[in-house]
Amino acid sequence: MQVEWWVSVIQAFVVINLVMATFAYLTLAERKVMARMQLRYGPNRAGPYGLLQPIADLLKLLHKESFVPTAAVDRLYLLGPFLAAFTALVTFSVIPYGPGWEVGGVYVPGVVADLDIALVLVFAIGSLGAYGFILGGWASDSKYALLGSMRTCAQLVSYEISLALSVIGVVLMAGTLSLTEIVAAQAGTWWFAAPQLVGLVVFLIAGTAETSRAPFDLPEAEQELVAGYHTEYGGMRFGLYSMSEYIHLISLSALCVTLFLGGWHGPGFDGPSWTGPIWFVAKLAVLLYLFIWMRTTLPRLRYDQLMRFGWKVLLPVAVLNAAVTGILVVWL
Amino acid sequence: MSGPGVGWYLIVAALLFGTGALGVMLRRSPLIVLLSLEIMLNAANLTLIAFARQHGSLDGQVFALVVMGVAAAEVAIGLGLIVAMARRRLPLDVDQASALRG
Amino acid sequence: MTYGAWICLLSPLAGALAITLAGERISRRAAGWISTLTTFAAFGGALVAFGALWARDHGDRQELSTAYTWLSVGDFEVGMEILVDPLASVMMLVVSGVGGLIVWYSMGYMAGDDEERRFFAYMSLFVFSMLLLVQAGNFLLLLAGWGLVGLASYLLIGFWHHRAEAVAAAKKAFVMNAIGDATFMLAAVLLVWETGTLEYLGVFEEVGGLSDTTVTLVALGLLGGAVAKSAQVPLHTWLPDAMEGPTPVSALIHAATMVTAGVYLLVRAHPIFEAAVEVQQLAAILGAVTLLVAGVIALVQWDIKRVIAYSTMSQIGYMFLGAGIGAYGFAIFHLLTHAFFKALLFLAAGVVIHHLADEQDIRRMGGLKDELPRTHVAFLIGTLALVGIPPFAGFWSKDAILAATVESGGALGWTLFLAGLAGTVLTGAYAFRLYFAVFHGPRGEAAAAHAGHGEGPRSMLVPVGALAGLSVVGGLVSIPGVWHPFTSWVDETGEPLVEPVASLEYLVSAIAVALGLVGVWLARRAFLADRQLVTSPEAWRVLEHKLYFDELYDALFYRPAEAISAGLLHNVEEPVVERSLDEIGSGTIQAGGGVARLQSGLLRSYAVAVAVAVVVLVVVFVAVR
Amino acid sequence: MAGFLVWVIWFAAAAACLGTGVAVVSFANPFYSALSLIGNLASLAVLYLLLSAEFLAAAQVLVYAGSVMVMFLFVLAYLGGRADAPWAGGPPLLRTAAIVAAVALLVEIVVVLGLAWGDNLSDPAEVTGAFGSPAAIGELLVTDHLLAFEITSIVLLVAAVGGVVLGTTREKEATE
Repeated sequence: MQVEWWVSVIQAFVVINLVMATFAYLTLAERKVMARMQLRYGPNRAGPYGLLQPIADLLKLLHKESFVPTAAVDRLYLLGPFLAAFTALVTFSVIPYGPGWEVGGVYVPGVVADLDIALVLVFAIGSLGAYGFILGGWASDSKYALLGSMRTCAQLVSYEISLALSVIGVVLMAGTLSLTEIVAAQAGTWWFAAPQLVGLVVFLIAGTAETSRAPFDLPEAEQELVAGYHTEYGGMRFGLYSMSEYIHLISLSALCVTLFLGGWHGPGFDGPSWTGPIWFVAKLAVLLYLFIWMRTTLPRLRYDQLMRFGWKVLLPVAVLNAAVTGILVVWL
Repeated sequence: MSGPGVGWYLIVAALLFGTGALGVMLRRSPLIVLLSLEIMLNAANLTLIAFARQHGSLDGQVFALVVMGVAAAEVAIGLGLIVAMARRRLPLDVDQASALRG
Repeated sequence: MTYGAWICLLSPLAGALAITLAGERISRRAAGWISTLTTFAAFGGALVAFGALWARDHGDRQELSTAYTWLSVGDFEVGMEILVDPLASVMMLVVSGVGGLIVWYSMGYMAGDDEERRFFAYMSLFVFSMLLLVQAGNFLLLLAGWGLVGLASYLLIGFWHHRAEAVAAAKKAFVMNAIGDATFMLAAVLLVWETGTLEYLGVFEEVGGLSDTTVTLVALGLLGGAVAKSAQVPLHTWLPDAMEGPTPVSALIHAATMVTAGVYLLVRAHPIFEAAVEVQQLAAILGAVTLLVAGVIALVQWDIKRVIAYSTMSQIGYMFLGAGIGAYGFAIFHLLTHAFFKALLFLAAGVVIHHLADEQDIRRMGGLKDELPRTHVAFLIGTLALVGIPPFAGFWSKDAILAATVESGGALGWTLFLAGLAGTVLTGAYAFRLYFAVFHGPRGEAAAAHAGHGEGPRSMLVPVGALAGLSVVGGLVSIPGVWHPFTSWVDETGEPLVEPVASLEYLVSAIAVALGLVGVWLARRAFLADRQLVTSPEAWRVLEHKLYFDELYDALFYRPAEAISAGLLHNVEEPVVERSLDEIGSGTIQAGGGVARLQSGLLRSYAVAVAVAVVVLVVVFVAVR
Repeated sequence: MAGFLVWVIWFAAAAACLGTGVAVVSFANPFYSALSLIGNLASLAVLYLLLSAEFLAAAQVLVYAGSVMVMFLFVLAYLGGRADAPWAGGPPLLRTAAIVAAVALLVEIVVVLGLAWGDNLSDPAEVTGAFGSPAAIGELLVTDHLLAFEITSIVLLVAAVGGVVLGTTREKEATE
């Protein structure tokens, strides 16, 4: 079905803002959940139950002075955060969240851009995301920032391979790289989480590392590196980095939902078409909670442990999973 | 195909190739020589893909993919050599790495 | 039937391989037993094959068994195939039976040698090679067996490789045999060329259609091989030297394997020889010459084994004589009896040598009659059989050949007959000279030194006894006028050209026995008078040099070859080859030095060079287009 | 209208491509050169898209820009100031020869292109939507070009092993 170009523009606008809102309240949710898990209250001053806390944070960041270190390389220093935020946001353009609707005679698809090679695009954009961190760390001309950026670099490159290999099983079973078709392949049958359980586990672990979340948060390990690559950033530039991290997390979770958990389909049945986005958000929320939970529970790895685990455990498992899936797909 | 014909792409590729070749022949930093080589490979890839479009056959694209793989391998080895040189405190200058002089 | 033949062929090979592969994991004694038992197993297989063949109808006694196609070139195919027919079955029995007794004997003779395992592996290989030779179903396989026999004999003659004479003798045997192998090979190539096959039956069918020249050349080539292998004049000089090997090896070479191969070939390929009559007659003439030459030289030898060796040459000469005039059955008959008594003589001589701790000079022996009574009897039986005194084995077979020469008639027949008779006198003379010198008269130094040592282990004496028995009765399988199962059996393979009547045979026998007794009387007289048979010093010298054959070959072949190679060394090798190598080396270094300057070590200069080359190439391509 | 848009995009991408190419070669600091190469790769990806090579464009970004260049930047960060090198230099003759060779090469290519222009360079073949899709390329890769595929994989394996060997610090060096 032909999609009007202005429909896509509006959709993109809406999706981006929804993601931003999700990010804002994800920060609040994280602080609250962590606080409860650590027997604290968490933010509770701004608004009822601290619901206005994200807005307060935003205002605070906007009012801070935007300084630039003297030794920093100006243009790259400024480019870094924008690049990071941009690449994180772009991923959402290909994530399907519903079946598509007819609104007043105009067809509105359930995804901003339906591409044949959507999955490749996701990984391509995701791999570009590393530049935001590298540039920021390098341009700051600070040893903590540089070390943080190099750690990011190595970590992202290492775990990206496992991440990409973990979804190969899904691609083989669905026989397509298009995310909408992968979702369609899970309609009314087992989600890929069941046959691809190994892939799912690898995806979650590698994804945690990819988003630099605990227990893989070495790039910004506060106790060692102050704050890693964004040590020298302040104000809204720091805000952008922070935002890109959370949006990365959200997009990764959304991808996981799409690939392994049936996308916007309900468990075994589909309600009216408007329930699609609700299922999608519900699954997303579960995954996000899981990530927060992991952060509070697990201690950080050492750098060598991280590398050894990535190359010697995760990668072989991912390769094996892909190979076994391939053999089974061909023979069955 | 509306828009530029394949010949225009070939001209871009030729200019790109020349640039890369100049880089390889003029620069002394092994890192930049490596980068210039990548430019030359990419120029070749562009011609391959342009001709694939010209003939409506995917063989050129397949070949370009193979070239990409080989280029990745080449960079890995090149960088490995450069790091090894740096670790041994050798100067990073292709003119000084001339132990094989006859 | 064929499986018996295959067992016969393969069990010695299995024994050789087993001993070789087992190495030092088995004891020396075990190696001996493996070799002996596999050889007797081969004899069992031969018996089975023989029995099965016997049970068949007359005229149907021939079977070709192909294991697989060995070689295939276009239409030309050679299989790994064996032919079982009366001739082959007799040869199988002789080779494996007599061979088995000799190997058994070796266990006692070789006990305590440093390299017993190697010896038995070689012995098994030797027996296998000879069986391959006699069982082969085509000329190529025959050639393979032919070559392997040469190899095995080389290995065994040079078994004591720390002795320079042994090594030299081994090389001499090998080279002499190689000459024969080469002519044989050429004949085989010619056969393939002309007939397109190497199978006996196919070749024999085609022989009639070939030109006279071709047949003659082929027959000459085959005769060359036979002469070399059977040590006939003029390629005989290796055989006496082959005595350097251990005595059982000599026995094996002379009795069961190797030298009889030539006779076998003459009979096996008789259609070819019959098509080339001159060559067949040449074989008979060579046989006659050899029997005389060997008999004369044997008169003056001092080495116990050499005397027997020359007697072998002489007896093989009789066989050639028989085969050459077309008395195939008689030739093979003589081969059979000769195998018995010659093995007996060698093994008995081996007992003597063993007893005297490797003493071989008969001048140091003497008077051993009482010391070695059983050996004495055995040796006497062997000698009587050799001379052809009735009723011992040699009498029946040798006299049959002589009768056949008379029957063939003509100037050639009578000449050959006279030569044969002369040989009989010589045989009686040298055989009894040896017998008297070893066992009679006063005790020699060596005999005295080793008195009271006993005759040797049972494994040596039992084979000797068995062979003595065979030498007594072995000739009775063919009695003129009474029965002749053996000769008619062999005749199924090769229809004889001459068949003397019984009365002629008995007449000739009487003459031959009388002449043989003359020879014995001469030997007795000379011995009692304590002097040699050959009294003239000039004649003695000539004979001691073996009629100057070695010297002749030395002058004819070795010296010119040496001169030519020396000339090549000084005129070609040193000035041309060696100098040019120097020049090439220095030239390369110089060129390298020049080119090395291009190797600037500047990476970028290489890149520029590549770019310039591309520029030039593009110009060239555009211009060419 | 659409044709004009394509021309505009092509022009922008080609200009960016050439500009970043020159930048790669001319920057003194390898870090900037590498960053320029990333821009070069991205603009090339756009050109690939215009040539209906979607998958290759994505692969270009994923493999080249995403992995290879990240590795490159990592090494540059690792080397730090040691990565800086003199811009050029060496024998003047060499420099002249290099420039002459490069220019000659360009001229030749342009001449060859000019010779071929009239034939058929301006009217490319008709293609369907599946042209350049991963499925089509993948099928070719494992049928017609299987050997090339396998050889490439072996080359990659060798490179991986070589990288590990080059990067491994020997015991002796480590104690120095």
